[in-house]
Amino acid sequence: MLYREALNKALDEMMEEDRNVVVLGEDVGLVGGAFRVTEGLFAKYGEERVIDTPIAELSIVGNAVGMAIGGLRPVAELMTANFSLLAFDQIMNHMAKLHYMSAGKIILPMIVRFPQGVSKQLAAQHSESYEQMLSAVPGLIVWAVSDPNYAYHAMKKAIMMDDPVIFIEHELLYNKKGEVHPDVPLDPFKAQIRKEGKDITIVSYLKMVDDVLEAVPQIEAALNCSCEVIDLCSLNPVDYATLEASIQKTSRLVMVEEDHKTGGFGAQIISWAAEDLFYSLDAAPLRIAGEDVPIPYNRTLELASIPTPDSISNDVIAWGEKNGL
Amino acid sequence: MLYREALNKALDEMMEEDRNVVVLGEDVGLVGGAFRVTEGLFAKYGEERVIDTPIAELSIVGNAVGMAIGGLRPVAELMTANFSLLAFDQIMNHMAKLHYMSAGKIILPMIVRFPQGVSKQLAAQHSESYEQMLSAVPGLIVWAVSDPNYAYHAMKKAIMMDDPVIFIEHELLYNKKGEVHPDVPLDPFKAQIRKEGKDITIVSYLKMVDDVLEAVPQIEAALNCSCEVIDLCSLNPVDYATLEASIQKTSRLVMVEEDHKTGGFGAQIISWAAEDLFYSLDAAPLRIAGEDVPIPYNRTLELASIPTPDSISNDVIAWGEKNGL
Amino acid sequence: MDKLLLEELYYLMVLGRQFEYAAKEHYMQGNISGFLHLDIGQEALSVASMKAFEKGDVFTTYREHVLALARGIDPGSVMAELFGKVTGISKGRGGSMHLFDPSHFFYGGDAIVGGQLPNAVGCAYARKLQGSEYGVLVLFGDGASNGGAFFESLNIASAQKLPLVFLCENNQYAIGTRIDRVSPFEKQANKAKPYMPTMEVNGMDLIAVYEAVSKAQQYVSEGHGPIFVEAMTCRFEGHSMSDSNSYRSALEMNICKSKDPIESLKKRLDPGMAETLESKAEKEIEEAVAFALNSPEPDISDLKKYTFTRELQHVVS
Amino acid sequence: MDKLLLEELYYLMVLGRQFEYAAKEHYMQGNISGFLHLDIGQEALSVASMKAFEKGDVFTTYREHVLALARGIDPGSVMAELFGKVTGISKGRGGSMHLFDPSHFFYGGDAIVGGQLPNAVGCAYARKLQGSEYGVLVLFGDGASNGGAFFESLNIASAQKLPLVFLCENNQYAIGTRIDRVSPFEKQANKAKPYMPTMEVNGMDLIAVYEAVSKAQQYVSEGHGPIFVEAMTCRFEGHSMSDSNSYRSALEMNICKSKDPIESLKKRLDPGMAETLESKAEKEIEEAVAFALNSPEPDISDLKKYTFTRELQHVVS
Ligand SMILES: Cc1ncc(C[n+]2csc(CCOP(=O)(O)OP(=O)(O)O)c2C)c(N)n1
Ligand SMILES: Cc1ncc(C[n+]2csc(CCOP(=O)(O)OP(=O)(O)O)c2C)c(N)n1
Ligand SMILES: [Mg+2]
Ligand SMILES: [Mg+2]
Repeated sequence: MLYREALNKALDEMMEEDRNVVVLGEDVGLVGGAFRVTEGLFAKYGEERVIDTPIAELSIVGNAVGMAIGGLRPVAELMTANFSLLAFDQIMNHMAKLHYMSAGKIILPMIVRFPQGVSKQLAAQHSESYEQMLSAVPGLIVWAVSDPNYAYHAMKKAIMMDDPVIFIEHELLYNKKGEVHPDVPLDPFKAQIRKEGKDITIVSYLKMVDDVLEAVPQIEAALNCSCEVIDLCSLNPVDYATLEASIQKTSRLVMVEEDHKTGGFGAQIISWAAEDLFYSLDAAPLRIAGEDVPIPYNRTLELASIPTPDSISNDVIAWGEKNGL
Repeated sequence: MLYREALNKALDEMMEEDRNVVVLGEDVGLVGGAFRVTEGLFAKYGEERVIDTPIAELSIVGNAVGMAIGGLRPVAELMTANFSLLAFDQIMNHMAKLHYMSAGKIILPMIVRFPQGVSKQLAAQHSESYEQMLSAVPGLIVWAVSDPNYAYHAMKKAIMMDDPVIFIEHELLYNKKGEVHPDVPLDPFKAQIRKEGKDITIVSYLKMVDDVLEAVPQIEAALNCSCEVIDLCSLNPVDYATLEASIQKTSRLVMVEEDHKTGGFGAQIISWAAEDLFYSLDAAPLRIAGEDVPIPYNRTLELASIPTPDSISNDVIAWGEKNGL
Repeated sequence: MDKLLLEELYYLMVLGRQFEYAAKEHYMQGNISGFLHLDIGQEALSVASMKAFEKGDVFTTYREHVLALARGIDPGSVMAELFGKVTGISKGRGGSMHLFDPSHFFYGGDAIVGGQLPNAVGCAYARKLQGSEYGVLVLFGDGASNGGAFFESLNIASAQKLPLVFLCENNQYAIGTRIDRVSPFEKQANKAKPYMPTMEVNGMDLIAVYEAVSKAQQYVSEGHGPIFVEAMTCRFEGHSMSDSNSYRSALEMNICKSKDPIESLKKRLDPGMAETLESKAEKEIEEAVAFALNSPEPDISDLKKYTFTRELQHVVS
Repeated sequence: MDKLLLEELYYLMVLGRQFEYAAKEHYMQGNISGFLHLDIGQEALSVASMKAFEKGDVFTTYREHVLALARGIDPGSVMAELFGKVTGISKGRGGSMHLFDPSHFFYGGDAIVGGQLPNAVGCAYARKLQGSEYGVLVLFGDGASNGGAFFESLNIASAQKLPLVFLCENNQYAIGTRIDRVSPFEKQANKAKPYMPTMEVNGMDLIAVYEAVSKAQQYVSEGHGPIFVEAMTCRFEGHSMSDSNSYRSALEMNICKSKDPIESLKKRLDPGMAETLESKAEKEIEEAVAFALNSPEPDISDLKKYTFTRELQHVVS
């Protein structure tokens, strides 16, 4: 099943089960969504539950907050991460805080989902990653979806939960194939070990997980070592227990993310490890991330601005050699 | 001179010198600003250059971008950091990116300034800190203003520079007193060593610098050591050279910030040190920051949610003892 | 208007005024902190709109104490909230600007100017879907009517024909900025005219507000879509306790205060009854203050308790 | 209208159409990537507005190739930008959606729907302060007219009486969503009426657009404040190359294409002249494509070059 189909299946099943579940966003209805995630739902559930909205992101999120207050369970789609900036007030000042400020009286079972990241030459206003901002907001659950099975289970759980969820997808993953196991329970809060290993813990999430897995054979061959690859899945809260167990085993930590390096999400992971596991680390940790530059249109520059399987293996190998691996 | 007076003096001098400098924001004109930073300017320069705006933060920043395109040098005030969220699209998609996307053809000599942080019981929607988000945006210069002298020099330089600047003030510092030396040059990009020492490097910025300085005597007495206190001043770019020199000397790093710990700005500093100075560190670095919770109204809870001089000294002492200092 | 109702409304206005006086006093004594926005002068609007819209959902701003009381929320729990006590309506987490009580259909206190508007639109959407007959009322100031959230809300509510009453509390000021200095209009209903019917009402006249809001609720409950009510009003104090009110002349303040809605209504009541109601209100506020004073602080170990729902307490420590 | 001008405008429309055909072809060949929004069908609006507003500042969206050409920007540098070459107008950093040329008063390409509106308002403020007589023109789609940035801009431009022409390119669609499904109006001028005078014009009629925009510039340059022009138009292709256009029926497309502005104008020209202009345009586009094809890529070591101005290159490495 494709990643977008897994999301669609989860939405469909939940809409079938609970008539309070509604979907809203630009072009989500009649045309089935810019990335076809909501395809077929409009025909099946009607325009009152699959709502085409105007281009007004502040209202899309703000209305979803109000719908949740009114007893619905809205799933709001924003076409691309960059447009979420227009809704940051509703996301951070309202969606994230109303439960706390009301001492639990207001409950917001809602989701804001969007794709992010560098796709292919969409340039600076359509290529950003915002997990570093959103995962730092107390009150929001933030999940980053890297494959169809996780997509399916996480979407269902996100709809069922009473807490507000930021659900991050990646533009380049919608057509990713993978098996979906509806009957095998999956806890979306848990990090997933995508590959076991004993010498280096490589932590990543979203599309970079695939790039890391592609880079690993070269790394293992060059350094004569084995890598453990962890997909964080949940960016807030982070499953530190799984990370810690791995790092205790390998004593070495590499963090890979697509976003600009300065102030990127990975800083939190490296910082946590430096504080809490300093004496377990045998080498300086390594962070591989995007360059600090607005994403350029030109393809060569664009690829130079983010990690690729090649740059990942080169960077890890150079680091390994320098650190006596 | 008070901090707010130093800002006012810098604005006044620059408006006098260059008629392209304009000020805009809510209540900045007739009533002189919520924190009196623009007091007197309306009377002196008139309503065309000291512009009272409607409550429309997206437009305040978006208009400032357009004014800069049109040849002015606007200084936009947002009343509080939380409201800046409404302008994040204009800040991140426009102010930060137009110079790059136009390959340097569009130049944006502009400032967006606002106070942030926990003041006294203003609750969750008026107490946030956003440097972690803003300092991670390529294309923005971000300065955090901790005293009157820096305020004066940084404001003048920010107005003179051709790059867009996020100018962060703190609600509790406006009445802070300090000497201003207009004739002694000061480079706002440089971190400032507020106190020299040889055993622990304590890095901070904005209001926390004062809290750290207040905590230091207890720390030094309890651990029988000396602390070097660094005020970062510039959060993007960071003056890593000054930090590195200090850490090479002390071999120990403590980072103190007011914002929520998870994903806070300090993660970047700790992460940088762990990557680049791992083998120079004699102890696990320590990060002291706010709790991961929306800021509560109740004063006891509010103070429990952020570092205070007491909690800083307690945390550093406990860490020092644990790490054999 | 029914005499009993009139008395109740008078009582609520006086209760509100007394509450604000007490809040002001305790702010100056240091028992209340943060931003405190008093509703003194605007009580007719607050009380009448809440009673007229008793059965629908209400969204509003930070200037909300009197609204909460008129909604039927216990003054003790509101005062305790201002004191930051755990017995407060938001358990001391929210303070003056963040009062919420879903059991009274009160989703009150937003401290982001205009922030409540998209939320009210969403709730109205839910009510329409659920076939509820009462609709939603959203209050906001003249200042809020310059922000994107307001315009988007007019547009969406109109496009979707939502059961939503927009009630603009036009006191002509956004803190120190007079509305006509930053908006093309003094009357904000001009902005709503393309989208929905509009009504104008004297916000200092309790009965007029009551009738206008009743009519408006009737209108939205019949499925015609949204409606806009503009109430011209006047606040007697500064914007908040931090505001010196220096931008309004003595003359302007005198005219403003001459329209005191409590004085006006009092003339229509039996003097004995007015006095009885006043002492009853006074007593209730005294009790509210005593309750607030004697209530305990929140437990510091509960600092993070409401960051997420109980289901996730174990996930997020 | 002057014959020479008419011929120039015809030439620019044909040049634009040819440019778009070439861009489409090279997109399919893989020489152009990202989002590519073609202006085919809307050329009358693009060309006439640019020429009528030749002397003022222009802000627009991602659908901007023809605007840039009509502005006088060299087709080669626009095509090279689409190819991501260093000879492109934005040196390959911006691509199709981000063309800028201050020397032609063109502050083009915003890929955030509505994002250019507050910028245009700010620029109009600057022009007013500077006493410029030309004013500012901002183009935006029907879809943009539902967003907060649009409404705030109407309100501020009106309150400040700014020399700003709002030009709504109403092609009735925001990607696949027809405007009347999400807005209470098909004509967006309804939203502007409270704030400023509005004009409606057939956007497929080049002369009508030219006259309307000329009149609008005249109006703003006389200091009356802003004005709103709505041009009804129709795009012949999908929203972008990624859009299948499946939401419009064949019938609808036929009606749309029957209004081709190039065909209409051609009838008014001397056939020989039309052909001469067409081959001239064809040749110019051929040269533009050749230029783009033969141009070098940006130097990878310059990746960060324009993050900050030159002054700060040493500070920020
Ligand atoms: C988005 C936002 N911007 C600015 C503020 C600061 N602020 C608080 S109240 C206020 C004035 C609001 O005026 P109005 O809407 O007329 O309400 P009133 O207080 O007069 O009832 C301002 C500017 C805010 N809280 N939120
Ligand atoms: C803020 C924002 N939201 C969503 C998008 C995605 N998007 C790009 S173009 C578009 C439709 C715009 O329609 P309209 O304004 O009518 O312009 P047109 O393309 O028809 O000229 C959308 C939704 C965007 N670029 N920016
Ligand atoms: Mg007001
Ligand atoms: Mg359109």
